[in-house]
Amino acid sequence: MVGIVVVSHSPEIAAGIVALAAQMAGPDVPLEGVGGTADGGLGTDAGRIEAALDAADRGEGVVVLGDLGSAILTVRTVLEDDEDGRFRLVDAPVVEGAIAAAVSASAGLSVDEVVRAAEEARVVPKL
Amino acid sequence: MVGIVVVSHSPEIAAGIVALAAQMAGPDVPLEGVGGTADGGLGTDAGRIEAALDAADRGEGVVVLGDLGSAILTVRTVLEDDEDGRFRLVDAPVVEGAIAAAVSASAGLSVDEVVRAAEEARVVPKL
Amino acid sequence: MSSVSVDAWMQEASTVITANAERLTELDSAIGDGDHGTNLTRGFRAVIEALAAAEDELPPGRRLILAGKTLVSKVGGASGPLWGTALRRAGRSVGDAALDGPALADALDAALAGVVELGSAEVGDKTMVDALTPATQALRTAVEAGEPLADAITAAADAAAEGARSTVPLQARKGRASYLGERSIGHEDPGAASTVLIITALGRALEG
Amino acid sequence: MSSVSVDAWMQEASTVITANAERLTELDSAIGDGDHGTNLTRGFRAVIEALAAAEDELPPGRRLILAGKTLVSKVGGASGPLWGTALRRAGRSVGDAALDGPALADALDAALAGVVELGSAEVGDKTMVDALTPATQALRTAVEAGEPLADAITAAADAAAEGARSTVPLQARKGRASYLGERSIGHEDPGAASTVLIITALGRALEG
Ligand SMILES: Nc1ncnc2c1ncn2[C@@H]1O[C@H](COP(=O)(O)OP(=O)(O)O)[C@@H](O)[C@H]1O
Ligand SMILES: Nc1ncnc2c1ncn2[C@@H]1O[C@H](COP(=O)(O)OP(=O)(O)O)[C@@H](O)[C@H]1O
Ligand SMILES: [Mg+2]
Ligand SMILES: [Mg+2]
Ligand SMILES: [Mg+2]
Ligand SMILES: [Mg+2]
Repeated sequence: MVGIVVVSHSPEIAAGIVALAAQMAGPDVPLEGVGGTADGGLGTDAGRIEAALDAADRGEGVVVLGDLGSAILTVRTVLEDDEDGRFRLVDAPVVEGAIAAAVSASAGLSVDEVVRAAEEARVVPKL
Repeated sequence: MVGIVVVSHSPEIAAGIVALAAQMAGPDVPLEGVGGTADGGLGTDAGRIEAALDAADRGEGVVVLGDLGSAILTVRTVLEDDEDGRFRLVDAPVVEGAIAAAVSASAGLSVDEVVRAAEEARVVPKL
Repeated sequence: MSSVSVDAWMQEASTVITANAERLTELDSAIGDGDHGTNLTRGFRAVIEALAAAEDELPPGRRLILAGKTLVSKVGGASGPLWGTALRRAGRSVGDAALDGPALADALDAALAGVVELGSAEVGDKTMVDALTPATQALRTAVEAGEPLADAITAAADAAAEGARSTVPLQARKGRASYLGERSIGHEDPGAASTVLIITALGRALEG
Repeated sequence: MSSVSVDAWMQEASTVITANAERLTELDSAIGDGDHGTNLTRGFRAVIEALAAAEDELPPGRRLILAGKTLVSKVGGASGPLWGTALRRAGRSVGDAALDGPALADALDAALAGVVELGSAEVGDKTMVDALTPATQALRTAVEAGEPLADAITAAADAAAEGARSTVPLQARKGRASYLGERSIGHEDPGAASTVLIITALGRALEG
């Protein structure tokens, strides 16, 4: 199953997204949230991001979402040495994209389809 | 100044968005987050939403964002009796839209402009 | 001429929803977050309490509005604002009149219109609208044909049940289940199922 | 021929950034989240520690790569991945060679290319790229004109400072400050300001 990693500047946002996405997608999707700096402030922590990527990886690809540009920068840097494309960083709204990705992953979709679902969250109306 | 209310199914997401948006927008923007049901579960609580709307209202309009469709339904229902258009529910990505809205509000923009900033968050790339 | 008692309707709805809470929650677990039975059980219990605390002279329309407001404030899921709006709109339609056949037909029309306005669902989107729409139509047809209210309500409940069954093969396009895409196919919509119960409860709330 | 010592460069960068941390943080408070001074102070201190713990024989390129990795892991803001990538790319460019004029010119080119590839900023977007780009160009021009490395670095530092000043009237189009829209106008970009310090530090790290 495709895994999902959510990277936020805020530990609360990351934890809340994981709880909400897990409720929608069920318990089978590998779903990891990382938020905040190593000392608990608002920011990112490359070390925990790396650990989360490993934890979410079941061999079928991992889709990664970030909240702000600097989260994306950190993830990209962490992924610089990953050249086999297992980890796919998507530029999607972090809450809506993570839920769409998690639900798609739980349906057994491929990593390409999960990426597409996350990206489409940009345009899906909420009602 | 225009106020911002963030309604999430998750108390953590709501609190985290408020912390992040406040950091970006500074302390002057009225910024309220409401998450979870009355008993702390994942869902919405009309009573606390109503209180948050009041708390964020400084007379220049309040922009409201929700995470999922049912948050939008609850807000709409709470707003049913508000016919003077002070409260503006926008269909925007909740994290990205709230930050854009808060920053615009802090710049003293009008409620129409804050609504537009939140809506544009759908299409702004993260890098 | 017979009419529906608002308090009895809400009491019967609460009873039947409580009795079926587990099934509703199972339906919601399959394509949602598994809280629909709990949501409505909690909501209708609060409605009963609110009505019991209300003044006896409060007219039917106001009792429905109170019930609707209670659902909005006590139910933390989509069914709260949806049924809340439905009952408020029904209450505004009824006003101070008795809930006889024509008044009930108008009230259900108003309820359905409120639900559609709020949630933008159409028939076929796999929501409570798929049950409420045929129920409303069947009730009006029967009332306008001069059938007794009890029979009109039976026709409405049958139409609701038929509508709820029709949601099984559909893909959800509104609400939480819509996130599941094709995975929502093959399951009955929980909101349609509870709508059947609430419409059926009308038949046990007849007086006069 | 003189060359830059990686350890001395990082030590001098750490010193000057620590001394200017308050100013950097003030710049970042105006158009960002007010952590740029703290971010880089913490990051470069960790770099010094990492280099002190590294084997003495580790060649210059590897020392830069270690410094870059340390910044990535210790700085929880944009400047961590950006300067982290810059130093890693510089290190890969240098390899086992000494950081003489031509090697430094190539290293800065590689660093800038890495920053641009990572963050997609162009000159004029009001970022560190506005300082690093003219610095890189000035250094290469001076080195290719045969000027002493000390003078080439002075030219680079001057160009960086000029570039940083040029960010004042700009509207930010990348990074956190871009959220501010027009409100970012009238302030110097903190990342451009720290880039001036880091380039200037090269001049105090010359040996031979
Ligand atoms: N936009 C909508 N329009 C009409 N009905 C809807 C809409 N969204 C959800 N529903 C109904 O609500 C039901 C779910 O209710 P419930 O489980 O209580 O709320 P939630 O989905 O928030 O947990 C669905 O089965 C569906 O019938
Ligand atoms: N995409 C980018 N490309 C180049 N530089 C950037 C980019 N985003 C941010 N920066 C630089 O990073 C600086 C901010 O660094 P810092 O305050 O440490 O990070 P953060 O903004 O995450 O708090 C900005 O002043 C800018 O120079
Ligand atoms: Mg539910
Ligand atoms: Mg729910
Ligand atoms: Mg900063
Ligand atoms: Mg920061």
